[in-house]
Amino acid sequence: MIISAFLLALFIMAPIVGVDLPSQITNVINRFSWNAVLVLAMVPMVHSGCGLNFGLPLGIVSGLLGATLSLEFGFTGPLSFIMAAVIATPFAIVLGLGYGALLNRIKGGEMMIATYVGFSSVSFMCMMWLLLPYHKADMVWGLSGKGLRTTISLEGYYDKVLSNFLQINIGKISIPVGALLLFALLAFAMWAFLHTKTGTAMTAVGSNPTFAKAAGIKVNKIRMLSVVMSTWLAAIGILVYVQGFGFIQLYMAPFYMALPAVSAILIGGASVNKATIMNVIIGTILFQGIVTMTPTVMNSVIHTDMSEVIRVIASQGMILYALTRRSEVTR
Amino acid sequence: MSRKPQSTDRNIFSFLRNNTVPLMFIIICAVCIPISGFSPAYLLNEIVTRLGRNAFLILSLLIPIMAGMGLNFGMTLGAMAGEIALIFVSDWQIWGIPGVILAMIVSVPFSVLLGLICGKLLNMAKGREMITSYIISFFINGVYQLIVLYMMGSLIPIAHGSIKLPRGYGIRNTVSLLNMRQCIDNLLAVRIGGVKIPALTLLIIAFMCLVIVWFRRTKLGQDMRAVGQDMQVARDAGINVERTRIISIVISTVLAGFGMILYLQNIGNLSTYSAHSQVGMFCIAALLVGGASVDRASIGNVFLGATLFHLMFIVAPQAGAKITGDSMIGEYFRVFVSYGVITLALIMYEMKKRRQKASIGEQLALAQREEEKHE
Amino acid sequence: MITDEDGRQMSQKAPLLEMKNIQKEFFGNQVLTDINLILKEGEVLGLVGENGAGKSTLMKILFGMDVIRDTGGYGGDILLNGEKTDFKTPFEALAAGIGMVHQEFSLIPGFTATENILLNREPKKHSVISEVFGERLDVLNRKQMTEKADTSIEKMGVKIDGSMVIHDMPVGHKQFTEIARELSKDQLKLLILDEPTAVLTEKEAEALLDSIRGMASRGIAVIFITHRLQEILDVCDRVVVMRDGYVVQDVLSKETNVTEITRWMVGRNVDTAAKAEIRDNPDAPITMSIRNLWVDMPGETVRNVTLDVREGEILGIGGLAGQGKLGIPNGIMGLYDAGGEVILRGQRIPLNEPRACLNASMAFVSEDRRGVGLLLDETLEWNIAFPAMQIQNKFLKPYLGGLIKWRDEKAIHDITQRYIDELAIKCTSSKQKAKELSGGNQQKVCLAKAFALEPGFLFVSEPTRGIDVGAKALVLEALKKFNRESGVTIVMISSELEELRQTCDRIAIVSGGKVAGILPATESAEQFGLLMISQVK
Amino acid sequence: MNKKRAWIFRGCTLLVILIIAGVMFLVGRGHTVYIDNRTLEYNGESYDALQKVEVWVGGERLSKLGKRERTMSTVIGQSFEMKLINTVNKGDEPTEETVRISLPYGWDGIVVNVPGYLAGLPQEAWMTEFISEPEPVTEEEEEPGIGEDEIPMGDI
Repeated sequence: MIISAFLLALFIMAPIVGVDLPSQITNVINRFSWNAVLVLAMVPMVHSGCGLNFGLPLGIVSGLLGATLSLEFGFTGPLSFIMAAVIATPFAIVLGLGYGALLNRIKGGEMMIATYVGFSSVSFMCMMWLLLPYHKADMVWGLSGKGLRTTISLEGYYDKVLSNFLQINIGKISIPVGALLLFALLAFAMWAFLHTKTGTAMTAVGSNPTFAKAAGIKVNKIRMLSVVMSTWLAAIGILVYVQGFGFIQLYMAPFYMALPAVSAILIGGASVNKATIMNVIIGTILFQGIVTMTPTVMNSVIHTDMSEVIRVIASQGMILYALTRRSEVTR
Repeated sequence: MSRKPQSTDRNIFSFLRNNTVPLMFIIICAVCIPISGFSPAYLLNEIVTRLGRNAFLILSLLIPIMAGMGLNFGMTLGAMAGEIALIFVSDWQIWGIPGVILAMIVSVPFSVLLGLICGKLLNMAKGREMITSYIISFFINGVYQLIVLYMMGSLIPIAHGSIKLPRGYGIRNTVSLLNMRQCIDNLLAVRIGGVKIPALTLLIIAFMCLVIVWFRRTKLGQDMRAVGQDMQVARDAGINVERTRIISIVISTVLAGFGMILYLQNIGNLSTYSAHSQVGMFCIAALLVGGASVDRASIGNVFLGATLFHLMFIVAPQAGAKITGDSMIGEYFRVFVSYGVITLALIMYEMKKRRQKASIGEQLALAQREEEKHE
Repeated sequence: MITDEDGRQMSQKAPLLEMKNIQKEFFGNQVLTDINLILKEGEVLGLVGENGAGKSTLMKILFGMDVIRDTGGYGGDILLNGEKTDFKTPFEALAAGIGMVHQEFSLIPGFTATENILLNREPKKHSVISEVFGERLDVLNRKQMTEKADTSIEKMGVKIDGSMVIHDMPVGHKQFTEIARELSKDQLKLLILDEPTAVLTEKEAEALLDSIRGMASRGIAVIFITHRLQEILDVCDRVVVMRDGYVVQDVLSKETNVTEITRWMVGRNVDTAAKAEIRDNPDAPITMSIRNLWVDMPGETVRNVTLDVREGEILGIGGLAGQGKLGIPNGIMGLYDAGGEVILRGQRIPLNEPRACLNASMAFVSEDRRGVGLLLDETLEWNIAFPAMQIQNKFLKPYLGGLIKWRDEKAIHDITQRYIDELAIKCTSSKQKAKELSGGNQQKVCLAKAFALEPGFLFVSEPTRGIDVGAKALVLEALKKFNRESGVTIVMISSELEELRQTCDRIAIVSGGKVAGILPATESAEQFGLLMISQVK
Repeated sequence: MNKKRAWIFRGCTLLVILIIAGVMFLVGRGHTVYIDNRTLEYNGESYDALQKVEVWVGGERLSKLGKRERTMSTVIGQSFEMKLINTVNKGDEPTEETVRISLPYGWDGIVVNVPGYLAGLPQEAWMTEFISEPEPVTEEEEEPGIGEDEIPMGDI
């Protein structure tokens, strides 16, 4: 595929134009470890035929709730991360159920509505972040003493807990084994799930709902399940992201988070109704590779940074391509 | 499945259902206005200006809806075309109304080109026009950045430093349109009790409405309605469906371009990299607030929508601040509402589609019940 | 070149339409064999025949439908007013003055009758703008539109309100709107009506027949396709009976009667149909009893059906298309809205719940192979094993002490392989995607899927639809074998009477959504024919 | 409607539009005119600044220029008209005159030197282009917000 060739070219060019490759590779691996789970969250809904989950932000906000609450409750260190996950889970499940119920009532129009459900939820949470009674000094605005800050540092909490967890350093390249392990674990779980009876059913539902119905499967229940899974994964995904990133970003930050994830999985070779774990891994590497490599390389070649623009065009182009493929005519 | 339909409360119910959004908004506004404590005169003034500012843009959404292509999130494309035109014109130092007119003329080729692209892509994605046009707007936005931020001044000649980034190419975050600011609004503007009415602008809008009414009655308009309702039948009747759809998008894009120019001449400066992204979303929200749906929108919807939506827009922050003592709340609230409205409208549209299917089933089942009774 | 027989016709007046030894084959099987048809101006010709007799194919050819060319064109000549024609598209046919009213409406629901009648042929007011932007920007001339529409409605001789919007019209009026549209075309010489009365009430049908007579008197020739033979006799000058792609009769309608036509329609010289052994034991216990079943399946509505199925038999359900025979299995298996009562071996089967039916060891092979029957994008293995896995937890292997169960790929592969051999499914491997198989083999996969459930009761709907002769025999054989050897009760639905008579023990004929009667398969074809066309009140 | 005719019509429309555009270019061209009351040195001779000059544009008083003072006015179109009320020396009777200058298209900013003009010197003497020195780089010039990062918020 063009993208991978492009990336390869970047890697080759990197040393020539005097960018130090190891740090770049480290960078890519790191970003991969942050984002992979978010991309993985796409898989279940694609399988159950709900299309690409543009509603990812819904899961993300529930993740952020967990992230902030666990701080609020004064957990610290690795424990705070685990607690964050634990707290996030119920939110994710509840929201997921609601979201799933909604999607079941609007079969066919999922993607558009998902997008706007995501947006609404984010903008709704914007108000919540201000209104909810948070008190932790290092989270709320200094002067007013209430309302969460737009970015919250995770120093002393779970900043990089996973990344540093048995991190390996080969020369200049350092690998955040912990984060990768978690992803591997989740990915494997997903893969295993898709091999179970229910998982099989899910694929069938995605592939031909009427067939599934005729085979006595409760289509709506399966779809619901897939949505909940997706939402929960999104929640965990954002937690992994923030721990790697080191800061929690609130308010409008999660707004467009769905789009990179979507285009990542599509770049990985998935389509609107087929996606595999492999797509996730490849896609994330390629996407993050481009994101990290282009600016540096670009900068050193022509001394201007067009990377942002190129990224936008490339990623949106991918989504567009997937949406307009002849084969993808909606049932 | 086969409930007997209770016609009377059905009607009331359906009325409520079909007008949920406007009613909701009337309530919101009714609550917020007193709290916000704005003077009626002020509000009226604001509304009139904003109506003049946005109505044209919103009107540009009507035609694709007529052609059954849903809410044209691709109107952003038109907006971009308009902006590009304005950048050029302000670089050529063409001021005042001539500037506006020239900008409109210049914008057309861009709009048409973008419209064609958009239309073609949408024909490839029948049944999911909206999400596609939505992504298209992002994609083209990227291209727009590329052109405006990197090519203008380097490849495309831009003479005046005042609009260029100091690095020598690319356009600044904001381009001042001071020299054509409100030139149209102020011409023939009349003041009634402290309320300034931009007569000319309103006239233009009125004219636009007439054009749309006229368009509905043309062959093309008829074809579009046909295509919008049933592509297959239209095709069987020999209407060139693809072409018709593309045309509808092109028209919409061009109008959006004009709308954007009018909008910006009122604002008086162009925030190069964000103006369009906002416009698309807000216009669609406004239209929906007016009680339009994905498959049905009238000129009435446009004005009702613009009024209600902007009323909310003005009072929400104040009200929010008054209630919670935090001005941001209101800001976020109105954003939330805008998205909420679109979401709601989309949901109701999809559910309506499915309800129609169901109701067909109901009727049949009912008929059979009758049958069985007879035996 | 004019052959002498042409010459003879020249001597009179060249007939409006003449079709000379028309041939057509779909994927190797002959559906039309030298059809000859002559139609004069103002003549009404009734075209009758069972489903699949080739009526609609013939009309498609005449009307220049794309399907014909896509499937390799046709043989023979079509002459209009004596000169040879070959329409590339329906539009050419329309231009030449041939109009067709299809079974399914092609009307814009939100438009008024007038708008629909003149769709894309609206009279326009010319304006300057259109000079620039093309004619499409001419304003419609509403007044003239109404006039035109009204005249054509009046031509039809039936009163319908031109300003009425289609979707709040009674179905009959929609039908008339369609006809009015054809009539509004000034060049119209020949009008094809494909089962126009199927959806009409008695009164409406009467009105329609009148209007047909009206048209004829105006010199418009009409080809009238219907299953209601009485109508044919009432309105047509001539009747053409088709069967298996041949014209078997072409007589003046005044010289024949319903029973005769029926015999021509279904009647085969009995010895061709190789009679398989038929078991009819009336004392066998009732397995399934259906009471007052109604099913809301679009186009196949079932009304108040009551039916008993005996243990171990093969019950056939026949009837003409759209009469509701397909609705019965689909309704019982919960794929479409249904009401009534179904009792299997003494226990009541809840309707609208596919799972319940399957749990009660019923299985269903749908007529809609690609839509319902198969996972087109998945492997044969999946297709065959899936229901068994979901319903009966077969092909699952426990891991971690039964903590999680995974697909047992091996078992799945084995079972698939078994059926591939048994049913001689032609495929590259059991991993091949279902969509890549031919119709016949897909059908076999559907059967295998059902067999894999090892059901006690099997519905098979249109098992031979659209598959070639060889596969047909195989499929039917497999069914018979399955029934005779493992004693499974089978209900087989098919629109081909002959295959029912070969395979089944008893045959129920459905007409107008009701059971018109049940006869042993040994009964003569005429009897079934009569049931098929009987109007059950 | 035959194609040829249609194309002719379209051609005409296009032409008309282009013409309009052209006209707009002319009538819409904006200039900034700076009116100077400075002593002008022109090949050897010097023309002293006036005691006082009142500049009227479009019927309203723009400003009152003392020696070495400058005022500016923006104008749309190719000609600029102003009324000057001059007081050459202290105590003189103010003389009034209306000035009509056609402006060179290419120049954005145009400096008109009143003394020079009044002395009836050739145009190039009293009319010079005003080149605005590039104003210092302000700090707001970071890379503009891009693509996905700008969220539709705030007012319209």
